[in-house]
Amino acid sequence: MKRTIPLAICLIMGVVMMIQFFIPHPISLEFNSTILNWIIVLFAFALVLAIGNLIRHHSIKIRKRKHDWPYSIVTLTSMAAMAIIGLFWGIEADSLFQRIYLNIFAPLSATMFALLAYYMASAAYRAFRARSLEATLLLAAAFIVMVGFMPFGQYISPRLPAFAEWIMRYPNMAAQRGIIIGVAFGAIATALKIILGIERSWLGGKE
Amino acid sequence: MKWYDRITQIDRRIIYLLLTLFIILPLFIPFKIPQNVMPQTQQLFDFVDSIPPGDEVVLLALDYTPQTAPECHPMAIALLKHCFARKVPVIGVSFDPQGPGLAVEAITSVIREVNENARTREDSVIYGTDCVYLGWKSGRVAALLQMGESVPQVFPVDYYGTPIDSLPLMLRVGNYKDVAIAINIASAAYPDDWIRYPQSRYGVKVGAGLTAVMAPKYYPFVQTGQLSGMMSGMKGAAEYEHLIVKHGYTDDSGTAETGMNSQSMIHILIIVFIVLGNIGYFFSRRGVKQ
Amino acid sequence: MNLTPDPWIWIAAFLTLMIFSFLYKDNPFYKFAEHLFVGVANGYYIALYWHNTLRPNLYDPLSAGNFIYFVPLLLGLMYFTRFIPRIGWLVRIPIGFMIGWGAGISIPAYFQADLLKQLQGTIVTPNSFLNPLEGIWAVIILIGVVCTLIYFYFSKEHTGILKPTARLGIIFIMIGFGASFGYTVMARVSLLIGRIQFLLGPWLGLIE
Amino acid sequence: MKSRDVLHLSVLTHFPFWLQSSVTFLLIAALIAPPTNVRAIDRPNDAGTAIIITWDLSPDDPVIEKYVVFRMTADDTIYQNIGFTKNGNTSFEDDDVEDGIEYTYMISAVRNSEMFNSEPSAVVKSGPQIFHLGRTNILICIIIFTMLLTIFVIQARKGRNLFIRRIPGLEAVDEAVGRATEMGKPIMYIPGLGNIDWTATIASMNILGEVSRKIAQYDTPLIVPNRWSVVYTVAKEVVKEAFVSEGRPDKFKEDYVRYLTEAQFGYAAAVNGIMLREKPATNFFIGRFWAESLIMAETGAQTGAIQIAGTDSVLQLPFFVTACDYTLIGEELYAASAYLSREPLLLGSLKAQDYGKLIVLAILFVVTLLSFLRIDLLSLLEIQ
Repeated sequence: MKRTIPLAICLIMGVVMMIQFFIPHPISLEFNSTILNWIIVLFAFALVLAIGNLIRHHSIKIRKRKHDWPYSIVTLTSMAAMAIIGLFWGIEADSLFQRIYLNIFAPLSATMFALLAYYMASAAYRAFRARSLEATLLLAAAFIVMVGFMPFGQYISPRLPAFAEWIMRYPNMAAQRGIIIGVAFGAIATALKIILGIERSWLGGKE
Repeated sequence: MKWYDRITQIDRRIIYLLLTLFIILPLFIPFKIPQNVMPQTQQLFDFVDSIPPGDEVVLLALDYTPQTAPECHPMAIALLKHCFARKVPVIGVSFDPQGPGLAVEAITSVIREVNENARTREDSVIYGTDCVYLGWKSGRVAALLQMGESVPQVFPVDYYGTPIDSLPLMLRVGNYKDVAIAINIASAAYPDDWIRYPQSRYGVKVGAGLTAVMAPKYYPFVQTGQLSGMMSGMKGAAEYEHLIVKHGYTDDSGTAETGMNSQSMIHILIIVFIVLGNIGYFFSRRGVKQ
Repeated sequence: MNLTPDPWIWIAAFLTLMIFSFLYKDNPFYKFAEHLFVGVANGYYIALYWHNTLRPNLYDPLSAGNFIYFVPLLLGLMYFTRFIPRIGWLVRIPIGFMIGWGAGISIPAYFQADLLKQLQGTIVTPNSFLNPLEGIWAVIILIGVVCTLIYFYFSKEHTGILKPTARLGIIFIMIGFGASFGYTVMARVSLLIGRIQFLLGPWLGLIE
Repeated sequence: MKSRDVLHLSVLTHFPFWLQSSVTFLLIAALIAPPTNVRAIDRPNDAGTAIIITWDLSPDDPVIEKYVVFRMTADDTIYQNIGFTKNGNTSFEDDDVEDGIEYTYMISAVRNSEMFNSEPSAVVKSGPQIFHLGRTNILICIIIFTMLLTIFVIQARKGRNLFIRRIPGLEAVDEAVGRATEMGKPIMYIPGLGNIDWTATIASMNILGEVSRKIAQYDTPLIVPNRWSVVYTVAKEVVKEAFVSEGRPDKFKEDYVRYLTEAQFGYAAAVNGIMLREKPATNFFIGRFWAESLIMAETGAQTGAIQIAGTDSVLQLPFFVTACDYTLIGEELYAASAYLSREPLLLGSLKAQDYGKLIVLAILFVVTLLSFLRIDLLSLLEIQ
């Protein structure tokens, strides 16, 4: 029973959602939106467990005075402060909550994102070596596109920008399509295996 | 350590430092790398450049977020400068909830700049007569369709709460018939809806300004004519800035063009590092063989 | 130099520098910024989930007497049974519910958006040759897609005819990866320029 | 338009001068032919409340400004204007109707604010449909693929030996787990940044199960940082059950599976921190990734960890290929759990995937060839 009931629920949900796709009737649409609503609520409930784990992890660190424990205090207090501000004083456009979002959350996000520029440079330097035919092609394609899309590209050869665009639009497109079609089969097979209960590692074990 | 081993193992911090310098320097030392203008940017410029002044308006949908501002904001600025210089009225709208902040900033800053340099009434831009910002509305698709019938019905008041019928510009703009082109500057797939509804149902000309990551998806629409031109990424913005300077509509190039200098420098830097790495690799492999 | 008096911009600027300091090496400033980030982000989502999800989608309908909402409430509460060993297995019910749902909606979606759509775009027709050059490129795409798919063929060793085609497939893949990489550099550098413009402009007032 | 003007003039010359002005007026009026053959049908494959009106273009279409659509119910006495569309268009969707009510439509060609009305359409009613006919091809795809999968799974159950080619990234899993054990350092498994509704995340959970099973046999700590609360809950169950089924429940520690934050870059910042402070010897990046992929993979490369990535995010693959030691490209990710477990049932489904690809290749060739023989099958792939 401990395995059959969850498996049955999984099977029913999977089949019902597939059938729903083919029925344009209002009742089916209504059903779909109800289920979506429930899913959203379930996501929110799981957050409680997850936050519980986070609090547990950091409070153990603080209690046992593990390495870097003072930073755990930063996480816990900033989390509590932000949650309380948002829960009790609202999240409207001109609230303190939004102000913190814009001046703390947003710049932190944007800066982490901006690190990518540095990492692209170091990854390209380290990895773009003409070790084999494949690596050389990777290198050459990156090279042509990087030069071709820049203003100075036309001085190296006036046809370079067009060639760079050609690579983007044809060989690149072909490879992406091939990968996407393959992925579609993999994903569909995985989803079917889940629904049919062939793949059940989410229940743990195979027995 | 041999020289060729050394250039295969440059410390990443040196790369990072050089990269930072190469971004900062062009921001202070302006220089010009002539732009090669991509055909889709040229197409958009030509379209806006051929709108007869004072008759039809340009509808500017500003739907980009702070994260993508380095790419999209200069596009909005350049377009506004171009329209104002040609006396083409502009109506701004936003359908992304994060849009209005940056949209207001773009519009007010360009108006201020134009008016500072203006000597006569003819040269200046007056809010309400030459330009209006209508603000944000939810339900994008419904609003897009409704605007085909009547813009005032969707936006009874502008962003600042002024009733539409007290704005002279809005008195002569009823619906898409009075719109020469609608240009959507967006960091999400919003141009899809502009193509699907105003373009195909009402025959509105649609242009787009997109981040570099999104742009390739929209090439086919330019080809079929569903988009009457497109700017892609910071490069597209720089090209547009370059075009308005070249045609004498303004004399200072905007942030994208200086940003583009940094871009070019960094591309050159990365290419130099890749080349160095490969030279080192080539010689060290020969060294091993011998 | 024209430093801003706005304390919020100072905060944003310092946090920006703290994250950048990670490029040199891990250090207390980065640790602080990182832990603050995680804390603020979680606090943000807690408030957001309450205001945008739990209240409108559960609390309001329940207090309005819409009892069908007891189902998600009950399912949600089952997550917590994992702390009670005897009925701990009940946690699998909401998980099964969600996994089944995710699998069910994805199957038609993949067939629709990824498979049929991509196939449609790949097939070469006489119309592709209206412009002869475009026609040749369409054939190249077709060859590329076919070879890439053969590369992903699992249940045979890549020998015989499969060997050269799979190899051509990986060549297409590598060219595609290189081109995507090169193209993305442009977009990512824009973000960094944006950050640096923020530091030099609104904060230090060195550039406009 | 030109030829009409010529005609117009030549007709005019036959009339005396005093008649000309009124005749001109009449002729222009008569010259704009209204659209014809107006048909209205219930919009197919929908939830009702919409009617599609189509018509044949007026021969004067190029000089027409627009077509205005008029509608009338049995209770109305006059036609109501419900919208317009530009010239050149031959259809209009009225999505503001009530189901079950009878409507008739009329299309008017407009020029210089004069209207030239068509004949009214036949009476039409809208209503919802039970089956979406436009999606029949998808239904057929699902049925065929499910049959393929069932056949091969049954064969596998009967004990038929199923071959699977070598996948280098997966061969390396054992080596990677072993190396971490030797070094006495932890293994980090990042299950992607997608929520549970991404199939890649489900595939990642399956692989996590296999990897944890291998880890359970050694004394190697595991770190699974999570972005989504639901994925966190599932990951915890998966790892715990893997330890239980290997007979090592005592070795499972609550701290192995952690929740970080939903914020994309907050997550990346925290993972970077873990990489530098807990120094995992092996990093797995398996699942769905976005722009943060290279931030994490490059930091991992700097710490000298062995890195194995696997994703179906086409845009992120180039970055994993450059920064990781092994990368599972696209579909290889979905082959992984079968490959690692060698479970016959799972291998059976891999066979079904391969046959699916063979069918795709066949379709590509056959439809292409037939289209050159003027047999158009492309429309069979059309989806709505």
